[in-house]
Amino acid sequence: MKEIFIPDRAVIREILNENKQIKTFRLELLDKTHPFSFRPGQFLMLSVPHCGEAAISISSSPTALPLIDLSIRKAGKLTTAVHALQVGDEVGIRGPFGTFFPVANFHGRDLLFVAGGIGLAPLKGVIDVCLFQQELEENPVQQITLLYGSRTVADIAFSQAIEAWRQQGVDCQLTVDIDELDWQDHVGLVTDLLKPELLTKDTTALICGPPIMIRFVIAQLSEMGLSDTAILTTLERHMKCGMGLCGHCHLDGKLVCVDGPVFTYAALKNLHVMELN
Amino acid sequence: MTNSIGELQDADVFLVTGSNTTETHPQIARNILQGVDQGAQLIVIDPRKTDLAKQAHIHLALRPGTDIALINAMMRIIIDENLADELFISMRTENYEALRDFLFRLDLDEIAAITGIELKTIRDAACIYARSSKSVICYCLGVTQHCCGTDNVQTVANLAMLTGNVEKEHGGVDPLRGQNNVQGACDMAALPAVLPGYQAITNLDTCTRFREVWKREIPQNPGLSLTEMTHAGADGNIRAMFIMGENPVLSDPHLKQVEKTLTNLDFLAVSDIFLTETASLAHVVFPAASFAEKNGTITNSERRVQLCQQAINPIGNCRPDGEIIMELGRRLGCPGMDFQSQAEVMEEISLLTPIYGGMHYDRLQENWGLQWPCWNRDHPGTKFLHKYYFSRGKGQFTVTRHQEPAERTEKHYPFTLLTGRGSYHHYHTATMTRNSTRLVREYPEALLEISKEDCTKLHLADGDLVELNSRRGKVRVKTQITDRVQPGTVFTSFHFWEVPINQLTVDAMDPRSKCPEFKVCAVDLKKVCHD
Amino acid sequence: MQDVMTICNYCGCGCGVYLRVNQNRVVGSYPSKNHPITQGNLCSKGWHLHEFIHSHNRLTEPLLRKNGQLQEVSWDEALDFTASSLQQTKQDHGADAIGVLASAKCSNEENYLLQKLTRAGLGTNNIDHCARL
Amino acid sequence: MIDLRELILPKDQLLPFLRKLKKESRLIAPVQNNYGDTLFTEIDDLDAVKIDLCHQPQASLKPFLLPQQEILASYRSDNKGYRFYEPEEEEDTIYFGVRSCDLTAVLYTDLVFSQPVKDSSYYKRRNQSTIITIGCNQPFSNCFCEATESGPYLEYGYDLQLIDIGEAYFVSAGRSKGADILDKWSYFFRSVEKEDREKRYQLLLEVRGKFNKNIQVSHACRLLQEHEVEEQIWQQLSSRCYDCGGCAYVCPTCTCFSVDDTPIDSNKGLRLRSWDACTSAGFTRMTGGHNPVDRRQHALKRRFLHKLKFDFAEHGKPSCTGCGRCIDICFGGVDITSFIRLLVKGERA
Repeated sequence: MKEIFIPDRAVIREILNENKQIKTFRLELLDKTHPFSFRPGQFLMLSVPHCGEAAISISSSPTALPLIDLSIRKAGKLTTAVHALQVGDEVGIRGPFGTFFPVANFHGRDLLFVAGGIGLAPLKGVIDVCLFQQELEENPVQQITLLYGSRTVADIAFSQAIEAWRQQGVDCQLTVDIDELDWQDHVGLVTDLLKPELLTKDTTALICGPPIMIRFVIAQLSEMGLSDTAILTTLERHMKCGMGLCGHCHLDGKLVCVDGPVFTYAALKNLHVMELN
Repeated sequence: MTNSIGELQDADVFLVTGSNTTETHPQIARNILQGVDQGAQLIVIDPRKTDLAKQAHIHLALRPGTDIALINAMMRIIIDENLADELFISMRTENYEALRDFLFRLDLDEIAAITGIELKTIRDAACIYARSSKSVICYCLGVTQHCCGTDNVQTVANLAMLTGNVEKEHGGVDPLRGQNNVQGACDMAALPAVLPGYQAITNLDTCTRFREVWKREIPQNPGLSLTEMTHAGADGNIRAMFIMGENPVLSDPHLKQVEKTLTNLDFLAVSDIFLTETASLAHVVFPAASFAEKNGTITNSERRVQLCQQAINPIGNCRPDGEIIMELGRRLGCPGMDFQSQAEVMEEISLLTPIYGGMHYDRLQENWGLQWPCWNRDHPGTKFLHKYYFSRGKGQFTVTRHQEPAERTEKHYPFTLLTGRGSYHHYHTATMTRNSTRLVREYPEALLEISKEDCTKLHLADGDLVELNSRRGKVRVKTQITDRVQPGTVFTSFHFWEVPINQLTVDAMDPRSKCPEFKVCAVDLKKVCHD
Repeated sequence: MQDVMTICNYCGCGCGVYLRVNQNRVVGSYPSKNHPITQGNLCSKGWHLHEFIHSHNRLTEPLLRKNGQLQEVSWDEALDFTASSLQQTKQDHGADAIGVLASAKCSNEENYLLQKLTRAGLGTNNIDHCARL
Repeated sequence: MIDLRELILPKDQLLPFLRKLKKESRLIAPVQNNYGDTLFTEIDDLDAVKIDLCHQPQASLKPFLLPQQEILASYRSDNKGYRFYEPEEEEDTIYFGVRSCDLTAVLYTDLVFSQPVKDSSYYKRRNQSTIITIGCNQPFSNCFCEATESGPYLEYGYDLQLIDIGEAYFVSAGRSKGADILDKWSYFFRSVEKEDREKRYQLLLEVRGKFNKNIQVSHACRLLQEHEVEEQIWQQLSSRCYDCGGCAYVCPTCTCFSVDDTPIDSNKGLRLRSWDACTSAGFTRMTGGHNPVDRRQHALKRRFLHKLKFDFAEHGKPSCTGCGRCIDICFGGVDITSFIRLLVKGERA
């Protein structure tokens, strides 16, 4: 029996500076003998020498394989150590783990992405894969809208990706909490951008950000008439295994690492969830 | 302690003062809480609403540094209510009249104002304590770490003697010792003024006995206390130091002075298990074996001498402190530094230390150690102290008067800073606990406890970084809004080197015990704006 | 796996703790039920007593300051240097120019030996520990 | 189909029988040490120790099957990269004198660690273990296994079960491993007579009347399926939780763990798994400080609900096995039985 806590070796191929605190690490697995696949919304357990492991969402699309992006904000000991790594350095990865955004169900629907800060990372892969499919499939995703909030102008991450999406017809609306001189766009909370006209009868909303943002966005969407099953969000919890064993992410009888991290509002509604209360 | 820990749960009244018992002495707190569950009354005297205070029947949240005034008032009330134990006082104590005359002159309303506690609450507490014949007082460093620490202790003793709550099971005065072997270090005379077993260095017979065994003269010059050694600064008389397993750079008051003293020494040697802040200033650092890597005895708060057994070989090239000392002793030509085992050292200790007279390794292995005094091989040890006689004969009442802390709040320093151990998960300067993965996870950084009212006034949020200033220094620390502290007071621990809070504390000390006034100093605080 | 009875190294309660030893590594702490104080309970610190023992931050070699830096040396070098430095201080400034701090974390035997060394070997009463801190 | 067998082991044959077993694998049994404490101990010399079947072992089998701290892997990180290495192999081990509650806990742990993935290091040890239980004829002071349906005798799950019927042990094999042992050492045993069976039944009836504690576990489980617990109960309990984690550590069915890497030096280290307690704040606190659980209010909520509500909903049985170990060790007196009492009292009020 192979030890399940031993990660696979991966090497950093590229590092993108998304903002002062967020870097995207483009990884490639060294051992190609067994195939690796994942779906957008899933996460990996990332091992960093001497720091242990942390759960990190995959921020790229499966279409970019064999490269895998992890966008990481510098916050604690492990993430600080990751930020000090260079191209060519090795890390360990286990996974992918958890539920994913059901891209196959999005055919013919309008997608409304609402993200705050690093919360765009798990949604990024969904946007990419939808855009990729738009070119290939008969009944692709219709309108894609992104509402993205940051604290300050300097905090805006993934600008490169946002620019590329705009080129491909995604309606990207940005907002910052704190006004600055050269900022031409919207100032205020991301909920301010949530206008009823954004919603159609075929809208699915995908939300990720700080708990308080998730709470207000869901409340507003619900009020605007979006059904509970058409609201999807992804939760962040302290995790040690990613495989439903360690118990840390237990949530009212569910495990975020196995039953989540992607949940419909319908599934979360009756649980005691920090993000909703 | 005059009682045993196991006796505690059968007491009827607990008076806990200056002790955050649930966090610092969990087993004692467990016994107290079990007693409370069985119907005992719990009175807690503490400026903070500690977890134990939350369980108390009466919480006397006094203004910091007003313990003497409070307890004097309690005694006055006890006398007024005819609850004093006259028989005990006449049989076992001296100088009661002086105390009584002094107490009669007290103005109770004034004391209520000084302590900030309603007179009725003080009265209730006094009556509850005095009406029971099984009342126990537990006190800790909240009582002793004041300029008037000795007086505080005396006042507590007065209260116990006044009601006859001493010299029996389930009744007594129990100082809770902080570290695992504080009691033993004192017993073994790691103190400047006594020989092992608290024998006076000035006693000729004692010195003759020690000289006979040690083959050396016993120096008669009075020694310096820790604070006198470490606070002398650059012009102190101390030129060289050897420090074993202590971290005064972080634990002592007015840290800058300590660091200055130590860096100015001609020579500093430190023996420790980690490269502590103190060790990193040393000329020589010895890697010591941890408790798991050696044998030896330690003495707990209830005077119980217990064996620690070696579990593993020393890590790396570490050696037990005892071996390091003997190696040094041999090199310094000190005789009697060739013990083959810890048991052999204990044989010499029991020979020279009457209260340890019956402590032998073969006996300690049975019955979970022995409690001193244990005079000889046949003596069973002593469960509670002061039975039939106090160590000095009759118990002495001494009049103590309220005195304000060395430093009072004023316009520029409007907050009172309290310090202490701050969590279930850390310990002293945290050299051990911060090397424990789980304990670090549970309490990763220093926090400044502050009331909601003060936060509102200062526009602070939970977790904001603030700069704390006193006349001596400043530190930065994150806030934690809590109902544990009263408005006007803030609290933080001294566990974290990143927040060397003792740079702020005063180095005023009790003139008799030399215990520094850690508990109270005046500070100001302001929010640190992020760049 | 082996259980070794010892006394907790933290507070003054003095709990009886079994250290669980596996191949010269302490892998656990477990309370004793019969110990008169412990009675089967441990606090958070007691339950994690084993964790710091094998910390990679432990000192494992004697260190001596050379050119301002602490460097690894042999035991003999560290001990010889310490003994001669203390001797020198005593010669130049008298025994009372030496101060010794013992430890409330060390054993009775070690505290006894250290105060004996201080008094009989160095010839001073300048010894104390952190009882009041 | 497992060949279920029942035999009688005369008491004076127990030691010779164990001696044979010990020759073939590691033997772990409850041993009373010099301090009077009874702990499961690895036995080197059967004649030098006192196997104690009269006291409840202070720890369950958890410290062996899911150790307080175990090495999951070692790693190196140097100029050749970042590589992990498998830990050492485990030995065959026989656990003797295991109580019904503790075996029930092992069966629960088997389940938890088999899905959604199989926990490799747990199963490595588990697959090499043989468990011989002893039914309880005299409950210990804090026991309530009857209320949790995990004792005093067991119907299944053990490799061998011994019931003390006076002069001899009534031995049943519950799994093929146990049956194989009986086959191999059949000469120590005699066959079961009708009186033996009657005696066993009589003893079971008697022990059921001997329980000290009447804890309404299944009633509490059902209440929890139907009702939310009043906030005030959680707060009352949490205000007396002093954050020691002891309840989770002594609990045979608390399987929550942490995984941490610890360096040995600058280019190598160990990946360690250690016991964790959901009652502590750091269990759920995320990097950056957000904590989905407020410890001051809900320190004990997760633990109690997991055992009595969620596991009952999933398995039809609570994951408390009534061993009673958490009762005496709680500093604040807020163990699972005090929760059940509060809950049941609240319903009546």
